[in-house]
Amino acid sequence: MGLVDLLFGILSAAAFGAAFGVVFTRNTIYSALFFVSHLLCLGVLYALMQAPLLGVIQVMVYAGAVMVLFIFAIMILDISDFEDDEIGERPKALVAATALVLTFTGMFFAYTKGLTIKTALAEPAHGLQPLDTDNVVRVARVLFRDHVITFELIGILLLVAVVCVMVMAKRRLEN
Amino acid sequence: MAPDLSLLMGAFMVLAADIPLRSQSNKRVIEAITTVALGLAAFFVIYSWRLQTTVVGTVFVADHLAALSKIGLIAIGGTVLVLVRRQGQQSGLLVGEFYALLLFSLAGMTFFASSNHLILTFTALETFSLAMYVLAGFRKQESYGREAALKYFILGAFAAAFFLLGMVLIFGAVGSVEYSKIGEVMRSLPQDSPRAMLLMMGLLLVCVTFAFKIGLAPFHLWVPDVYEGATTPVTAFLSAGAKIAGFAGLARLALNLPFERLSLPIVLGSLAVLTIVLGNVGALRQLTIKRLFAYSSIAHSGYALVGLVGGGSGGPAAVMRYVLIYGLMNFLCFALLTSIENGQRNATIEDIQGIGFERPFFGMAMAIAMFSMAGLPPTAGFLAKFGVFKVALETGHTKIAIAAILGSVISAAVYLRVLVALYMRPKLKEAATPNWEWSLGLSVALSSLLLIYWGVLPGSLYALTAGL
Amino acid sequence: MLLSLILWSPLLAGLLLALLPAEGFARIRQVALLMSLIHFGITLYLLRHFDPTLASMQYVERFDWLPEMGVRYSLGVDGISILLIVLNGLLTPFAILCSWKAISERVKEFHVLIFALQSAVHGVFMSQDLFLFYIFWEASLLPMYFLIGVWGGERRLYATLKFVLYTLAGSLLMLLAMIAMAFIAKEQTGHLSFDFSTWRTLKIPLEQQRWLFLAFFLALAVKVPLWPLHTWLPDAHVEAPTAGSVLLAGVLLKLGSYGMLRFCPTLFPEAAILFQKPIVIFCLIGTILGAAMVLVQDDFKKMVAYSSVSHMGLCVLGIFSFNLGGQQGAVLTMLNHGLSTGALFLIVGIFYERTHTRDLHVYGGAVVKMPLLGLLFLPIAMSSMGVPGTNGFVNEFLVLRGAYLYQPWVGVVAAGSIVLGAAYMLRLTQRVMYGPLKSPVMEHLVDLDSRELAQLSILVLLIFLFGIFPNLMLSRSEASVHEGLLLMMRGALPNAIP
Amino acid sequence: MFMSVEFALTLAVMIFSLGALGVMLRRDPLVMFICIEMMFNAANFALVAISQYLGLIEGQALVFIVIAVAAAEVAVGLAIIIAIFRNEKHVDVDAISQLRG
Amino acid sequence: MKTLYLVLFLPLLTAIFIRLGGARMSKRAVSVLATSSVFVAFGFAIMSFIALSRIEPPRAATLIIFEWLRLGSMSIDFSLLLDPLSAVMICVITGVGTLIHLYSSAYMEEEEGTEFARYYSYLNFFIFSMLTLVLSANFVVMFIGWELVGVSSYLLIGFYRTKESAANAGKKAFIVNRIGDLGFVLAIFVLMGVFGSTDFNVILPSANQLGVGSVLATTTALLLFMGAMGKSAQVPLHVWLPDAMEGPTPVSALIHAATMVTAGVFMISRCHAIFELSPVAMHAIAWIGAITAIFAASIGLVQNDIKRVMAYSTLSQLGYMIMAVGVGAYSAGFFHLFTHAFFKALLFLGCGSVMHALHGELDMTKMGGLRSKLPITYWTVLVGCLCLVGFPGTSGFFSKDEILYQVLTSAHGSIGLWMVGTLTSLMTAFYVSRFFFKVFHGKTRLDHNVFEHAHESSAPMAVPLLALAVLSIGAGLLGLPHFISHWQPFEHWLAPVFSDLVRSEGHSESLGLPIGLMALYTLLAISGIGVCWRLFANVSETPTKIAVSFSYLHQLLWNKYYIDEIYDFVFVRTLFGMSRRVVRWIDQGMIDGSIHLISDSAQSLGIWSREKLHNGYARFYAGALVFGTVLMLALALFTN
Repeated sequence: MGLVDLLFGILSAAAFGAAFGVVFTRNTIYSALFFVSHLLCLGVLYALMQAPLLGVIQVMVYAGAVMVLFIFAIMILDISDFEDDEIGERPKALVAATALVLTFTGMFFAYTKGLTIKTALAEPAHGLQPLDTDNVVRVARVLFRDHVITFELIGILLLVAVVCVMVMAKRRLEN
Repeated sequence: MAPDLSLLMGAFMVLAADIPLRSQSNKRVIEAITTVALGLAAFFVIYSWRLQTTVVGTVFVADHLAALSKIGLIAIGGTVLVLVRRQGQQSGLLVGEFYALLLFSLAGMTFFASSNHLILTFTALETFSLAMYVLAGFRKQESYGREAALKYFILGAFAAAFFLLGMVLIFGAVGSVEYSKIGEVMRSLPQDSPRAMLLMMGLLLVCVTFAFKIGLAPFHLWVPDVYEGATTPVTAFLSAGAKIAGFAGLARLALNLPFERLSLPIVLGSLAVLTIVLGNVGALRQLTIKRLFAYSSIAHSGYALVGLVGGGSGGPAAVMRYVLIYGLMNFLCFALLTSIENGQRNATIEDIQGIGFERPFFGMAMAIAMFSMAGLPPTAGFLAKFGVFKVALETGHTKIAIAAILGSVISAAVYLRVLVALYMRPKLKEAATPNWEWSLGLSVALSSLLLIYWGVLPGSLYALTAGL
Repeated sequence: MLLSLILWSPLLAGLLLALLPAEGFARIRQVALLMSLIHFGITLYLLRHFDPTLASMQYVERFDWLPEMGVRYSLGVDGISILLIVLNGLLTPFAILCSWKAISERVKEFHVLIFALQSAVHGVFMSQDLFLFYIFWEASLLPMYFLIGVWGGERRLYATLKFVLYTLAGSLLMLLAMIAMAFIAKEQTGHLSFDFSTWRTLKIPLEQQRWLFLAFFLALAVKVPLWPLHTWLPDAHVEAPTAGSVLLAGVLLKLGSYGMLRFCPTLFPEAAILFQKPIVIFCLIGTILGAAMVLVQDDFKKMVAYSSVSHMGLCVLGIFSFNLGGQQGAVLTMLNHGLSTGALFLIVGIFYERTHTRDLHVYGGAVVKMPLLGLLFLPIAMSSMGVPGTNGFVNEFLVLRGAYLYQPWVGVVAAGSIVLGAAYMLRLTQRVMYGPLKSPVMEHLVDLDSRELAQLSILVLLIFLFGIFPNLMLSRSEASVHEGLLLMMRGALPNAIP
Repeated sequence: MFMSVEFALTLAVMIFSLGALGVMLRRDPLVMFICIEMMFNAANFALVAISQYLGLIEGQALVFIVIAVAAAEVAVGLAIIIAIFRNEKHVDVDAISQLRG
Repeated sequence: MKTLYLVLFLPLLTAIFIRLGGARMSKRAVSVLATSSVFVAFGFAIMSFIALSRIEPPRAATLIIFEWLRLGSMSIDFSLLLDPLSAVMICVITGVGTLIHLYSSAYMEEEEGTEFARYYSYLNFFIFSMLTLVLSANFVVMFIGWELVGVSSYLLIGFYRTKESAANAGKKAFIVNRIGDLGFVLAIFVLMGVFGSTDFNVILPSANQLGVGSVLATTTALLLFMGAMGKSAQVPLHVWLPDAMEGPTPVSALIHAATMVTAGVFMISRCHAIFELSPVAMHAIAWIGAITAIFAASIGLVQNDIKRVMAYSTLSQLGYMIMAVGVGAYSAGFFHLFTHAFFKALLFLGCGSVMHALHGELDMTKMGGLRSKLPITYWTVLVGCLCLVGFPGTSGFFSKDEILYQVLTSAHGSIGLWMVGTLTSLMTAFYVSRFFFKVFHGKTRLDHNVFEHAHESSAPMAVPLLALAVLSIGAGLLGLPHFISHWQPFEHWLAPVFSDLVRSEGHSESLGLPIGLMALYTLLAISGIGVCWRLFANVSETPTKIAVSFSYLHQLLWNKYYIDEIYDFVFVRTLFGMSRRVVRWIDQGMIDGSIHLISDSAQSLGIWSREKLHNGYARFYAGALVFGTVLMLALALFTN
């Protein structure tokens, strides 16, 4: 077990713990902060998994921009004192959590026919260079060559989002 | 890609025109732009009708299925315009943003229908979904509208997450999420190998989202709430548009993937039967007309799905016919609803009680719509149902067909109840008075006639779907 | 094109009627009556030029309709259907006449629906393509749905929904079976087909035949209605307006028995023989229980309605006796039941218009006030209980003989219905016509007016005519019935008959 | 040991289900929405792991796209939530249940 | 032979004409028209009879009117058969019919014009039906006539249709007759199955095909006899006949004494070839006849209603006839039918005359001493009574004697039957004379006013009485016992019909037995009359005492063995009770119940989905989504 591997394990545990925290803290703002840490952990994990570009984007876009939006919204609505009742009954919630997680994971294992998930995956391509060499270039190549239409559509999607936000945010639509 | 792009261009134009024109004339211009965009898109679809399938960058195909669903979607867009003309003022829909979002979401749907790659499917799905969330909540001054938007959004996003997980699993099992590659790999794998199983899990998760969008039980719970909360033209759009797009997507899956090799027929069949039953019994006791149509929309999703249980051969054609006819019936129903809607209150069955004979046009159109919805000859609704049952039997799913057909009996009870109210009960004091704007009246007349025409001479409809 | 003319002319007449101003009730009625009479004339023309010696379809019209599904617009008549077409043509003027006073609201719509119903029923009898058959079959539901629902009695909504849903549940199963048959046709002939003549040539394994047969049979049995699927009938009859009852009993029930005679044995011969016994038992139960149930009804119309259950049970018994006599008797039953029960419903309507009640407790002694009706009531009642000299005797005789030929005990049990039939019909006659005048309601009865007199006396004349000269009808249907039986036997016992 | 595709996928599925649970459990719409984002992220995480295992760069491109879509969705979602809770004083999804039946 | 058309259709046409137009004609015109039409028919019947007699034996002529029904290769014609049997019958029917028509014109004169016309129309229709029955040349036509006779009897019994009891009686008669008809029609099916035809000409000569003594033959015979039981009112289907007295008295005379009720005897005689095949059936028939005879006679002993006494006496005499044909003595039975037609019609008309004089009084305990007031009636009824009792020299004496003789000596007969018959004969003497003395002799118990105003009726009523009285006496001459005369016109005439029967016994072998028997019967008749004279000719306490001392027996007889009550309880109530239960339990409970259950469960599923499923909570919807997903995955997993 190498150092990287250990790091991976620790970060994974942290990500899971943070996720747990998101669901089980009563306070909205704590949930948001747990989620930020969850995202940060994931960002590092991405970097560890030969995806440095995604790691960076994860930290910048998700943990940065998106979460700022969230916290902004929380602050605007001034709902920090709102506390969930259900979460108040932690034992019950915990049982539910365990049950659902186990069900889902169990279902997943049932489909992959056991814990050796590898047999359920496609054959890995051998002899290629690791993904983190020329990572940005290669991602960009896929993105702008194979998925150029999708990429363009994302642009539209963002525009749609802008219009949507505008509609929802304006006080009255009629002149 | 021309039709999709012309819709997008239209949306841009609307947005652009909306800024300088802040006067009353604005509405006219924007409506005109939208109409032209729709017309142009329709023109491109028809122009390229007979062309061979083209694939753009492996993710986008313009084939027959896509063209068919696009023409349907454009028609739905047109009908929404008609409904808005009658009702836009009172619902606050006569603004540039509405038209822009309408066109955007239509474009999203056309992309969705043309997508040959799960990631494009996902993006397109999100595009039209985002627009729809907001359209549903367009009446945001009212709590109903806001509630509809919130429910639709949270559940929609939730369902999208399942899509995503499913896509990932498929990627893991296949190494790609291009439909044709998935299909290839699937055919090459033995049915109970772990890879095939994982693939199936992914596929099922993807299907959850499709099912959510088209309102299949048990993923249908949002449907009546959102439909009721949205303004009537938007409801019409949500039910017909999402259905055409969603079923086009499912049909494309069916065309590419060997459904019969998985246990999908059983799963889809159970979903279909459950949907039919829950949709119809849910509608049995509804008083609000819009909610009733919402439940009926659910039930119709179930019927359309019956056509897909057997997979790719013949199924997609039957399903597309079904949803196209459903779109027509749906428009007719909502147009009739629009015609009696005055003010904010949702019309109930009691409002139309006993007015059938005094308002023969309204009554006849409603009767045709209801008979067609119930699937009684000689209306197009009968042929639509006939088509999907035929496919189910052809592919050997007799039990599903029988269950679905027994569900039809309940549906007959639902729709005949409307006619009972309309013709056979005494008129109440506050009965509604249909109010026709010319385009609405004309389109109601045309669509009623078309329902009968297709019921008697469905040749053209069959020609449309030939070769699927 | 004669058949198309007969098929569509009522609908056209209905559309024409729709153009008339809605206020002129009298004009609407007159025009409707005139058109229905002209139409009846056309059906008589058809009857006259029909060649009874041929077993095959005549006046065949065939066009491709939905080539994608192998559906054709294909019409034709043989000896069985032509009689029913004429019956349908005959009863419509009666339906219009008996509504002359009874229907005073939405007169135009009423007549349009009557005509629509006539077209649909014609369509069922003429279709040689099963898809077309099914379309007309379902289409015949809708006018009746409105006729009961709009112009019916107090519980009309319950009755009309029950009627439609009951029938629909059955017929949808038949639809599935039809689709399945089309695929079998595709397997064996290479293309989808709903054509009856094609279907007759198919060789279907028994396993499949069973289910197809049951699906067909159930749908038809609901319509007939065969016990225990009959409970919609009393409700529908009781609530329907007189014209609705006349047409319901007169022609709509015949759709079921016609379908049984035409399709069940010929398409699924082996299954038909397999299920012969249980079906016969159900018929017997229906015939006997139906008659027994008439005895204890206190509602005039319900009595007549239950008597239909009994009579139609006999009709199906005749069909499933699978011999010439029985089936000929069944054909006659269809026609005669149309005449006699139609007439009985007319009488119910005549009384209801005067008394506004159907409760037999207040009836009695009507003959004092209505001697003319007394004169005409008797032959109708006699026809219903199958007294010789009236048409009812011939069919009962033939059906019972057919049942006896199938198995003697069946004949014996079925013959019990002639006793029960007499019992309930005489009881009905007595409770309505005889005895002292019991209630003030009956004091104000007036005798038949000329319109009612004309209706009933025509029916009575026909009752006698077909009772004395049954060959008039039998000779027309014999060849076709014989052909159907032959086909069935060939299918069921391929070795026995060359 | 940890850095294997099995571990990553299992973790992803667990986080995904935790997120789903959060949506069902929490009544605060913002937290519900955060949970949905968590589900998206779990899927992304799995995708990255798979693409590393398979050696396919396309997986990373897909993640890129998903992040962009998610960002757009967040914008719209927050707008809707804010539009609602500007009018209602309390923040409780269960209170938003006028439409029913 | 074409005259048969006239015989047959003249009454029918008159019936239709009077029914449709009679209301506008005067009563006189109606009665004249109707009576003359039957009279003319009678004339033609006589002509046919004579024409037939000119034909060489076997005397039979068939007349096909039209093809009634064709079924494949089988064809059923509406055809007539004139042979000695039917020739006698048509003469009796039209002859007695004419007299009754004539009588009715006076008897019914108080009816309104329309009712009067209706009466004659029904009466003529009955004549037509009865003629169809007897003239039929095949079983189907016979059945047609058979049923039509039932119909016209129904109409005539229920003639006073505003009277509930009359309507009930008509209904009862028809339904009971239908039970018999059921057997008849089944027998026809059997015969059609065996012979492929229904023609008498085909079936009867080759009846052996059924197999001598075979189950098939027995079944057929018994089924046919079931029909006869209905029409000829044999136990246990006799219940309708006493009630049938609700009809006008001339109707009782014509239908329920002279013609219709003898149809059974006629039919058995006609089909004797079939009955002869089955000794079992013959025994059953003979015994049923015997039981009916003694059973009805015993009831007749205590009845007070004069028409009912006549009705039970008719039943009893019918029992004799059936017993006769049951032992194979067709000629004898038929002869009794013939004579009985006259004297019983006479008796009924006499009763009618009494009723007419007393304004509808029927209770003999309230009569008495009418001899002086109604001389013609008295003397004619006396003749009828003597015939019925079997007083030597009357026709009844000869015909009954012949029957009892045959019962004793025939191969099918037995001493048991004979004893029953003889006992019945004694009872008959008793109740007939009781009737006679109570009505005509002694002191009158009538209301003074009524008694004073009672007077002999007009000529139209008197003439038939006289004519029938003459015939009752004279008819005996046609069938004198063999040892008295070798001139046997009746038997000789019928011989061709029964030529197939091989007689084992001769008539002229010994004189001792017939003469001894005759003496016995004479003794019995006289002693019966004598006892009655003592008991009833004058008012005395003795009958009451007897009744009291045998009160159980008296009650039993007075209540007609409670048969009506038993039937009502066992059949009618059971049927109605069962039907009500069927309606309530099966129709409404099970069938509609399950239909409603389906619709209710759909409705409640709808309510459930509305309240529990679509509850408005977004979180619940999300949960349903997850739940649905898990279910879907599990389903796919397990079905893969």
